[in-house]
Amino acid sequence: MVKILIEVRFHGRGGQGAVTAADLLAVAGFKEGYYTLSFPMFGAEKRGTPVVSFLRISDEPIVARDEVYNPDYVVVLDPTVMETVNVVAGLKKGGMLIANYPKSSEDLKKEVKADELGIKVATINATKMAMEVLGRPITNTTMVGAFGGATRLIALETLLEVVREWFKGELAEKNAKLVEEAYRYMMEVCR
Amino acid sequence: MKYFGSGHGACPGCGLPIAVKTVLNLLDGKVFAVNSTGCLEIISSQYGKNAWNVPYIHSLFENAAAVAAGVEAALRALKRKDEGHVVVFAGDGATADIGIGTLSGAFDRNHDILYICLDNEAYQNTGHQQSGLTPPGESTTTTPAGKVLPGKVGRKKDMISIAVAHGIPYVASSSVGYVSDIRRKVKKAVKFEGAKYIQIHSPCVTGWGIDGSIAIKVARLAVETGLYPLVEFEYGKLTSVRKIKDRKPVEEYLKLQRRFRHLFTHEKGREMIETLQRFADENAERYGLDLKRE
Amino acid sequence: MKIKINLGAISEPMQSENLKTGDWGTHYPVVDKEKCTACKTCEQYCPDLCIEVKEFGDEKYAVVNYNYCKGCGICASVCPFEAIKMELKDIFKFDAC
Amino acid sequence: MRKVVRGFYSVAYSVKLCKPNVICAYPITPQTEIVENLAAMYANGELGDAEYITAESEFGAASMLVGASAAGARVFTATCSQGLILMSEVLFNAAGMRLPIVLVNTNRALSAPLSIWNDHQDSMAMRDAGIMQVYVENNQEAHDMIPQAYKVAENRKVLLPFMICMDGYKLTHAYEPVDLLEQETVDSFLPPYEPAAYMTTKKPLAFGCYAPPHVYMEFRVAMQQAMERARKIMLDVFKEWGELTGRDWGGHITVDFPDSKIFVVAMGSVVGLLRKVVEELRGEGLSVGLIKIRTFRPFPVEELREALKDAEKVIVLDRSVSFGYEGPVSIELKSAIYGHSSAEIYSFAVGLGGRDMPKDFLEKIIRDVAEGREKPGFAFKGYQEFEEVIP
Repeated sequence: MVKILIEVRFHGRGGQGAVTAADLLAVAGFKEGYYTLSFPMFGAEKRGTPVVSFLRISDEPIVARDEVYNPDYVVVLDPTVMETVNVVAGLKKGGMLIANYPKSSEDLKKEVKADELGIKVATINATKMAMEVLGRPITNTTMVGAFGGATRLIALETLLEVVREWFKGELAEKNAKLVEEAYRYMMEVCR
Repeated sequence: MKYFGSGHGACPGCGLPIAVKTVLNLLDGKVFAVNSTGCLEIISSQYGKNAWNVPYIHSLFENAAAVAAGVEAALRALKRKDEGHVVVFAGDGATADIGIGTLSGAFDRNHDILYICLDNEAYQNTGHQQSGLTPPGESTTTTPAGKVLPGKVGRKKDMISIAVAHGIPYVASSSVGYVSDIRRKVKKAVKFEGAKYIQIHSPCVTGWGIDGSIAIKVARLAVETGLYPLVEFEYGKLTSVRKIKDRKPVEEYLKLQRRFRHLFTHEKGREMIETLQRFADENAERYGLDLKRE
Repeated sequence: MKIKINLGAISEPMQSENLKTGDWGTHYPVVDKEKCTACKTCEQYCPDLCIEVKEFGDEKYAVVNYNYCKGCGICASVCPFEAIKMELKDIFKFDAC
Repeated sequence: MRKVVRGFYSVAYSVKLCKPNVICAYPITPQTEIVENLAAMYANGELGDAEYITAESEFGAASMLVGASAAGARVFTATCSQGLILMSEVLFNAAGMRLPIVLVNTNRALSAPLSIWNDHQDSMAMRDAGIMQVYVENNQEAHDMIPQAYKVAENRKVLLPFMICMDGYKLTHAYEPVDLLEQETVDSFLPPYEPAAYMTTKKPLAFGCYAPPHVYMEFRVAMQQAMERARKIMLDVFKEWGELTGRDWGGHITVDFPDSKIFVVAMGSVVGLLRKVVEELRGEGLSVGLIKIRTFRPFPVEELREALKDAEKVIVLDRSVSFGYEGPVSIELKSAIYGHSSAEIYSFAVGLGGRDMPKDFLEKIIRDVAEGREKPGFAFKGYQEFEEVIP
């Protein structure tokens, strides 16, 4: 039996939904038949402070509840976090940094010394997309879509289903739109 | 029907059983009694010597209001509200000092309880230590009259105003000196849905240093001097006051009690008596205690 | 021999009446039947619930249950008709030498 | 129905299915969402005739439960850390009054310094209260323990409070699949609450009486006897649960690889990862087994004696410290096996105040003991060398 264990670390700021992003993917992963576990590492600080959350996806029950030190993927919800936090710390060789970043992937690659580390980088301007659709810089659903499109671990339909369960009414549709756009964009970029 | 038994362990002349039996009788024993740790609890609820003939619970010193809230919530949830009234019997220390947090919580949530503070003006159970409801000038074991100090300095905490400030439907003060007043107020109180507070002045023969035979006289003097005004508030509005004909000087009340005896010899005693007289006068002014002749 | 104890120290009602507190005091009240108007003031104020107005045919007056009376004297002090006197118990009486 | 839910919800949902009459709580991190979920259910009319009361403090919450439980209600609260300590006076009282209160403690460190993160210092401080304590490993176990806790606590041979301890954050905030119970399942397992004695004007009993020296001790002996009876009743209830749901969480302890020379002993959410570490180390030929203590009160004395009788080394991982001695689990384990095992005891205090315990950290502890690089006795593990200075 092939054992799968995918570990993801999310970086964001309080209020942007880094915790929700991990939770949405935990639900989506579960819907696709995996065992999943997501959990945050809270500071005691309030809105705006850097926040980390974690996601594990596996084909067997997940018992490890320690923090993720060597992620397969790192998802960054806020470009400014990267100025103070070394988001690629411990990222596995061959792993991928999926970042909300206003400039190109090439720029970020240089910035994080991706080639030296042997990691892949994919960027998306999630803040801009979220502002256009939601009118607020909450990037969690966009980055969930981006994660799905970049990794192809979870089908777009599953993510849309989860988002529509999670949010209600108009907000659900707006977030579903963001997930879909980000998913398709990343599928293109990461082809 | 007797709802509180003879044979309890109170000192001869204690005011507490008078208040308790008056309340229980008036409510025909349809009472869930919640009692804080203190004199009343010790004299009435020793294992195997229980004096109560109503369902009774004692938990801790400072949580009677919360325990009562819990009993009330349970009766509501279990659809047993018609079984009786939830009545707290708590001392002044349990009410105004250590238990004021849970009291405030229960008032704030406006639980349908009647909270009776039996105010004997000190921690009498443990041998007469001062509480927030000890009046100034009283010599207690923790505020003894000494060469410098004339007993407790400061004020008697105004629990009536504190209760009124919570916006509960009914607040009153009463006295063991006037059981008909207690009866009238309890009868009125239980008509209100929500939290009710009645503070009953209750003589303590040992703590106050009086003979049982004058306990009622002393309790009445507290009222007749204006030191313990009997008042009634409904929804925050003063609705009745026990008027006083020919208000007596506080000295008449003070001189009968060992707890104030030092005031008549102490260097600062006169000053303290004057302070107490001023408090009585202020009460008279504030509540309109004096019965004016036409 | 095994004793019985109730779960959590829960007690049955009115057990205090097994305790006769009548021997606590030095004095005891005596009711003057002639003066007593059966107004029940003493009954209302008695802290030991041991004085009660009772009917005897056409008569009604206060009766003391000496099993419990602690001799505090409240009944005598509140009686509006001075119908109750506190008397010293015989055991405390002695001739002054 | 298996659903991905947060730990909080797994607790709140299970509480709802147990149909409590009165819930009183005061919010404290990381317990808050348990009571928020219950408050939302109450607001939506999902708790039947139950009363949900927001208390003015944990002390008030516990006190209300004493009143409600004595009046015949099935009750629930949740708290942790400072809140549990603030409740402690009431909880000691409730145990003595033999009230079957069920509470969940979302284990959190104690101040000072203030820490909102996880360790076991809070519940360990309640060790002597007369409250049953079970530590759970994951949110499914937390979910499953609630009905079992009521069934044990309300058993007339027990009648003591029951505290379910679940690690704050590590479990409370974790989002993971949980098989949510069906109402019918819980109904078939947990009968409606019928109090043995309760406050009623129909039979006016007095609760919370005081006891002078000639009779006090008997009530305390009775509490100990109730705890002793609870051992067996718990095992019966655990077994019944396993048969009913297919999820058998074991007895008072669970033992992996009972023939091992070395055993690691732990409680709570770290057990899952430890199990994996032990399995891997066995793959390398190390004779190491794992003991998960589920029931801390009553303490599993006989089970530990049996499990450790031939052990050579025992590593106890404590999440708290009895300052001036060592970790409480280790203290108790030693006293339990005294005269029954000649194993060396390695007592380590780890993971205080949320200090993470990664896999390699746990591996190293076991290897160091197995390969003789540690001495028996007490030590803290996983902290930085420091020098204390006065500012």
